[in-house]
Amino acid sequence: MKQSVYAVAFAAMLVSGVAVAQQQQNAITWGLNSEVETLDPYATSKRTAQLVIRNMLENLVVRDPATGQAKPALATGWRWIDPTILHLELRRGVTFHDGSPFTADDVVFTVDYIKDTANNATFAKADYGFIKKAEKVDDFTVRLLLEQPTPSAVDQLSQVLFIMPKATHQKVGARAFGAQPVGTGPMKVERFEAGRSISMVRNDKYYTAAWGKPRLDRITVLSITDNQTANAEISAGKVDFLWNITPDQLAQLKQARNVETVTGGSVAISFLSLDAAGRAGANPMQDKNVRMAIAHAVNRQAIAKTLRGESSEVIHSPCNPRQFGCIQDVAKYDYNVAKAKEFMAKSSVPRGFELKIAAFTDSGPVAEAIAGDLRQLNIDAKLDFRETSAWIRDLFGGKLTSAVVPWPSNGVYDVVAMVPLFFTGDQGDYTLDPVVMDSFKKAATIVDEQERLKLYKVGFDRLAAEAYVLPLMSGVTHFAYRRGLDFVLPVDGYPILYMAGWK
Amino acid sequence: MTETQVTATDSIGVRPVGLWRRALRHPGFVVGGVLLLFFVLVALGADLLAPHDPYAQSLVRRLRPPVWSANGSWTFILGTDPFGRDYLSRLMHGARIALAVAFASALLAGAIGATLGVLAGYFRGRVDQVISLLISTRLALPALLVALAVLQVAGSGLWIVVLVLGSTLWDRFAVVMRTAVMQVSSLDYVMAARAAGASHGRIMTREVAPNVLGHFLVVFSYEAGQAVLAAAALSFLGLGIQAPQPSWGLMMAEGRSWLLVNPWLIANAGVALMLLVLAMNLVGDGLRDVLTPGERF
Amino acid sequence: MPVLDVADLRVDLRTTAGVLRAVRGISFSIERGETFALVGESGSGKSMTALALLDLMPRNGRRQAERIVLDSRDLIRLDEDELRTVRGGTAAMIFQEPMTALNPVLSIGDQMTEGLLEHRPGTALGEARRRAVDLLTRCGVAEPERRLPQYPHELSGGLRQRVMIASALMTGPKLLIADEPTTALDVTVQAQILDLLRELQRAFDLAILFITHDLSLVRRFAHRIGVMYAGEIVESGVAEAVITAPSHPYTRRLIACAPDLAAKRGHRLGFLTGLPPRLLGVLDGCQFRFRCPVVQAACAGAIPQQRTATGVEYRCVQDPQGTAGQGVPERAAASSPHSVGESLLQARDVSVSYRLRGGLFDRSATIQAVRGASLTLARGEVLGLVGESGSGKSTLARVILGLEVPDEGSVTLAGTSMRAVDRRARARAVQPVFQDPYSSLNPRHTVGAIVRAPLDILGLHQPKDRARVVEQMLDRCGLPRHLFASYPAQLSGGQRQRVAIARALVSGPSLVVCDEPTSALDVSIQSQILNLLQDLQRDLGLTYLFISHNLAVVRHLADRVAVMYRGEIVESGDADQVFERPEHAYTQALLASAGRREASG
Amino acid sequence: MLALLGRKLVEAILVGLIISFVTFLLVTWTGDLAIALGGLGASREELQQLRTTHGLDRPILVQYLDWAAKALSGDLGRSFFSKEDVLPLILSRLPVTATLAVCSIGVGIALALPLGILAAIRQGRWIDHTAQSVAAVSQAMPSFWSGLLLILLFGVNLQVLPISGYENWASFVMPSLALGWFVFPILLRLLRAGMVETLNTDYIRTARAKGLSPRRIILKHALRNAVLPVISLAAVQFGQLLGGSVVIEAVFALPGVGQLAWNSIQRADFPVVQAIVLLVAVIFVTMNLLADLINGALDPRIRRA
Repeated sequence: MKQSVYAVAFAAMLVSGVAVAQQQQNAITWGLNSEVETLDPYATSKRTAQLVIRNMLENLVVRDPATGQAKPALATGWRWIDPTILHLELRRGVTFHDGSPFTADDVVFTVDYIKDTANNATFAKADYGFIKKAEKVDDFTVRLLLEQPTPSAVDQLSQVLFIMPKATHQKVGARAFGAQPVGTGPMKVERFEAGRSISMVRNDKYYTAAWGKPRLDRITVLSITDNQTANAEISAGKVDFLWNITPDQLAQLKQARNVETVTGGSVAISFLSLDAAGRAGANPMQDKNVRMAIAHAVNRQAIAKTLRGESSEVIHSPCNPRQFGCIQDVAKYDYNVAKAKEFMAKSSVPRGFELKIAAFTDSGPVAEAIAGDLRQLNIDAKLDFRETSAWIRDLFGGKLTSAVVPWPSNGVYDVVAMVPLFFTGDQGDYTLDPVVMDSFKKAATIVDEQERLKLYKVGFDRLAAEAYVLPLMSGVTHFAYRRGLDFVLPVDGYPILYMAGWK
Repeated sequence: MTETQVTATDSIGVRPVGLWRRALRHPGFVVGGVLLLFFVLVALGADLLAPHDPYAQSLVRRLRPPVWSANGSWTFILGTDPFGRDYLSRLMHGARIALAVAFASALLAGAIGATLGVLAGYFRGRVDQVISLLISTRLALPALLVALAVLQVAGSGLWIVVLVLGSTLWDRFAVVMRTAVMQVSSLDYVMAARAAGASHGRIMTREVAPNVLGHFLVVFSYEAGQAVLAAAALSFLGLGIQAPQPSWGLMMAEGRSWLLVNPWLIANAGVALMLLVLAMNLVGDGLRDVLTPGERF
Repeated sequence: MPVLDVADLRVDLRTTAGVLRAVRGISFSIERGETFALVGESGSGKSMTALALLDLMPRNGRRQAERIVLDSRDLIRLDEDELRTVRGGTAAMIFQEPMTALNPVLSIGDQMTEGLLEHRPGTALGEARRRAVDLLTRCGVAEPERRLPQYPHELSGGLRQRVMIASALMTGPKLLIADEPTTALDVTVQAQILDLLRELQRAFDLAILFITHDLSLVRRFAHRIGVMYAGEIVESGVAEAVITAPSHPYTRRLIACAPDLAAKRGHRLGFLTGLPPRLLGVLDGCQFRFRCPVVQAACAGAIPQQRTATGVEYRCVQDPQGTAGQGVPERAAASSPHSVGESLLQARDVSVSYRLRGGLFDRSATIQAVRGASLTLARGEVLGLVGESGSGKSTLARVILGLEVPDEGSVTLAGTSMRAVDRRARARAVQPVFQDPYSSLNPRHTVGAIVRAPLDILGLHQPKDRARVVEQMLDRCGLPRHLFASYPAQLSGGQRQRVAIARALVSGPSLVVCDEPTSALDVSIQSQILNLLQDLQRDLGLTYLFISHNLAVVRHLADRVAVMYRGEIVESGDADQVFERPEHAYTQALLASAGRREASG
Repeated sequence: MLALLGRKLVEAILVGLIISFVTFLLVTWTGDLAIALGGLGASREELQQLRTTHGLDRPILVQYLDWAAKALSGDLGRSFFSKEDVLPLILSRLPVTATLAVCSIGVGIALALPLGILAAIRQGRWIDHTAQSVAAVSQAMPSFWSGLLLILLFGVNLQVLPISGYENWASFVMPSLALGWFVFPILLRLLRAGMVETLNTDYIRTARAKGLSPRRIILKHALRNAVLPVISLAAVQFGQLLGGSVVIEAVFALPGVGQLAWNSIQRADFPVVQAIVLLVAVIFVTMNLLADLINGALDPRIRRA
């Protein structure tokens, strides 16, 4: 392609003058494809914002990016007292950025804050539903009382529960905290411009963690929501790091000198949610034949490879094969338009209908491709592209007849991180099938792995047999960064920038 | 009016050269008219003329370059888009959407604006004050923002776009019609009709309306162009007409991710859009010069 | 040696329809201290001549001449830069519209001095301003120093024309070209401006080229007159001679057409048939032959020859002896006196006020257009309502037409109050004829439809008969039948006014309100319309409320006269009595001005 | 002048009131504020409680008056999203958009003024035709498209200007060109028409008859008059650009009011949208008033009226 020459030349010509400067200053700039409006982890509805906040506010445990194992962070040790009580030993001698000491009170305060509905903590249910309350045992020991046995609890604690300083938070209030958060993390906020940039400097008082000490003096996060701009900026050396880029961006950046691209795993998946329960009003999705037809009509292989990346695989159950409990050995629907048309002919709407497929950010093209495929069935499918928060609101508000749902499971290696949200009668459940609900609900309360697997099999089999949703493909995370950055590719796809440094 | 005008010549009223003949002598009008006719024909005949189904997608043949490019082929004259759909066919079907939005929005806006303008210009006084306030309010409202907000809430779709654009683009109709009607209704023939006992309805329809029709047509052609631009801007931002419908604004939005490597994705839809709006503006200019000489719009 | 000597001046205008020969080879000269007036109807080429002298024609105009010698420089041979030293230097110009001829955003002082500063670079600003003050004083402007920083909109029309004249004299020109300088002004102001011009001419020994359409005006003001028709000077000579003993058939007719302030009512005006020719392409023969009462076959082929009679020169194909007598205007046919009947309309203490620039909240600014005006009209009479612009006469007319509701007072029509009459009944009783023939007819309807509309609205006659009624009325108003299906744009001003009259009369009203019906028309057309109105009144037994600023026209037509001044009717009574023995001071001033304007010598 | 200004002021206040009420209604009707406040996890009881605490169950007029009273004291509410006070949030973005608007108008005037004058004095000649054709074409180009073309040219091919974001003056070059390019034909048409009209007036003929030089006639006599409506239009355009820069700000990732508005619209953050609409309207009305003032200062007919 002639035009691509420009891109290469463009990238090549801008020698990394800026980058050299960055390396000398021991700083990196992250071109974030999202806008961070607040640094309060309990006010933002964006996972990406939490990825940034993670540099300043710590969780109790940290997931080793290379192995995916939970490692000590603010908690140095933990044990199960019974399946619903987690006992945690806290690190001593840690101080918050403002100098106040970290104790068990801060953990209890944080949990209480989340649990107090007056505070409207985001993800209160999704992320913290499993926690009932926190109890202080002594200054450096706490117990988390859970609602029900939750085997994945420790893993989840590496992704959620950002500890806030009780005294400071109570003094300044949530809003001021969101603008100038005070945590124990390896970086502290220096300057925050909502929606535009966050600049963080090293917390020199940071303890020596299991992975070592932070190497970078400074991390800057710039919001660059436009893919092309992001590509241009990293090629020009103004930005050092891009996360979660699209396969198309990846293809373009592969030709750029001084930029390294890697593709990492992810426990994310995408599935096409269909309103089989009729929550958004009576609709053709309630007809099993229509769902079968759709399942056969979508060329998932092509979509996965083209729009997600070569390493993305088609899935048959709405879960990531890496997650515990993810049963992929279920009824499979091949791409077969003829068969799809047969189902369509048998359905209540043989002549087709109108359908809006809701999607946000990079799921947009997926939804558009699905819409394109569905037109073969005379379904007048249209992409209903929305802003992230709006999409989330409506998906969980039961308003979407059909939506492409990309679910990251918050990086948790257990189907429990997603199944309860979508298939146990909760806000995200458009299936409302008693068989599915019962088996998944039960599985979440059992500790025995074999028992759980059996129950999950029942549930996923039922999901597949009824074609309640159309599982699409596993997620892939593409990264691009300036050559010379020492960065550990995370198995879960979530970058931990404070661990990086320049070679 | 001065009582002592001596400007009126009493030479034989020269029969004005027919409007059509004057229009056809107006180069802008002719160029614009031919272009517009071309787009209308393409839009009407898109089903027959388009080489492919504009929705037929194939991810394997995505992003084929146009024919003039090194790897181009005559199968896909303007190449294919990121979903492997034929660009030319989408462009042609897109003309249909653009024209539908343009005409329907301008018609709705015209109905609202002309009604308000005629009422204000004819009745004056209180009616005029209230309507003028309404116009000022409308002008002060950032139309695009309001349109975006309404679309965000009301959802997507061609007719919603028409509704939103129609109810935001009426101001120029109202302003122009108000002034025109004020001018016309202060003329002696309106006075004569009143003196002859004609009702307001008869005066407005028989005496005033035929004389401000030209103004309406001129504004209509400008606002149709504005509607195309506004709809494209909405589509570009992802609101209004939704993929995979071949709206030009959407095509440009989609092409934006390929600006560096496939600039033609944006360029071609943009050129089509520009030509259509240009055609409408030229026709507007022509109509202005022919129907309402001496007026500024 | 004359100040200005023009020989064979021609002006062509390129139009979409072809080349328009606006001025076709005219020659004249003006001596120091002399006023030469170019008189003609619209389109005769008189204004174009004025503009052509200094090469100020519109973009599409081209001039040609054997010579235009001004103060011994031949302007035809000067380039643009040299011409600029003449414009506003040796020759100055003033125009018709004092309201628009001054730049609204520049101060009077600035506009007066800039010409002098441009022509005499080195002139100190103070000196220029002193000269401006001096000239303003001479032009009769009170408090001249106070005027300099003022802007045009702060001055009245008469004052602006004085400023224009003073401004023109700043550089001490030898020739003043005055293009209809008094036409836009009220009668009283007109007389003052003419006096001023004459005074200045004497003081500065100016040569004045005076352009006008008004024959009566030049009789006293000009030394010599050139009468223009179709781009030519058809007759010229000493003013008195041309007016009293015209030789060219056109001049004779023209003079007969003009109503005379001194003459009593009742006589018929002379008239000219037809319309002026379009001067497109190649023209041959005498261009007046289409309207000439003494036309002969030879007129089509031959070029009119220069002929001399007592005190005048004129151009005609025929021998003067042959045409003598035939051009004599028919002043004779006096109409029989009207039978004046019972009272038809009574307006009592009518007051109307307007709100200026009304917003939602301020309604303070009001102007009182009519204050307590009363008048009565008897069936079958013609009441002339005279007054200057802004006197409220048109507002009063609208009240009488029922188009405006008075704030106070009442209008009674044939015994019933106007308020109680519904709009149809009112329409059957009163109808208007307006001034502007161009805005009084809807351009989108045909003549037939326009005249028929009142019948449809009022439901008069059987629908199938209406077309016939319309035709009869149009015939009666003298509109050629082939124009019945035409649109107003295809009609001349006079024809349009005929249509407007037909529309007013088709529903058979008893009262017709004529609001300046002939003010926008040329004299030759005005006489046609006035004669038509007179005939119709007599034949149909109509009552007219005839509104005009033109005293001579009112004098010609009215039985009784009412004089309006600043919203009030200051005097009314029998026409002869008011005109001959005015009682109110304003009426006296008005008549004096008009008389002074026209009085001979 | 004072009366005129007073009337305009009254009109401006009325317009502000109407718009504030309309936007208030829009926000109230377009979404359940309680859900927006309560977030995803809120139960019915919680929502009811939120309604009571936020006064959302009171009559609409009471709510409006309450809101208006706060708005007048500068409290335009809080963002649903970032929980920040709306007014400082918007004001922090305003300089970017205002700079963009000023630069765009500047570009528009710089193009329109010489071309408009030339086109008018050479009416019907090639320069006139060229100017009008260029204007017609530029008016037909959507600003975001010209923005993208500029990016292709200056950002990608020539690499002389930053593609996006907001760092220094260079960041404003391309957006201002794109918007100015769109504004210029409107100004050009008005200026040309005004010049043509003015050049045909009696007072220009008077000036010519005075023997003034063409330069003086055009610059002193004609332009002074023809430029008056252009000033009003430029002010109106400035007001409209504040609300119309959404797309360009999106294209160039300029963190201005437009981008804030667009993001807020997308995430149904209505207090922010409402405040922006209101603010833009107020600025628009103010700019109109300002234009009237300037016109009043330049036009003696208004000044002394």
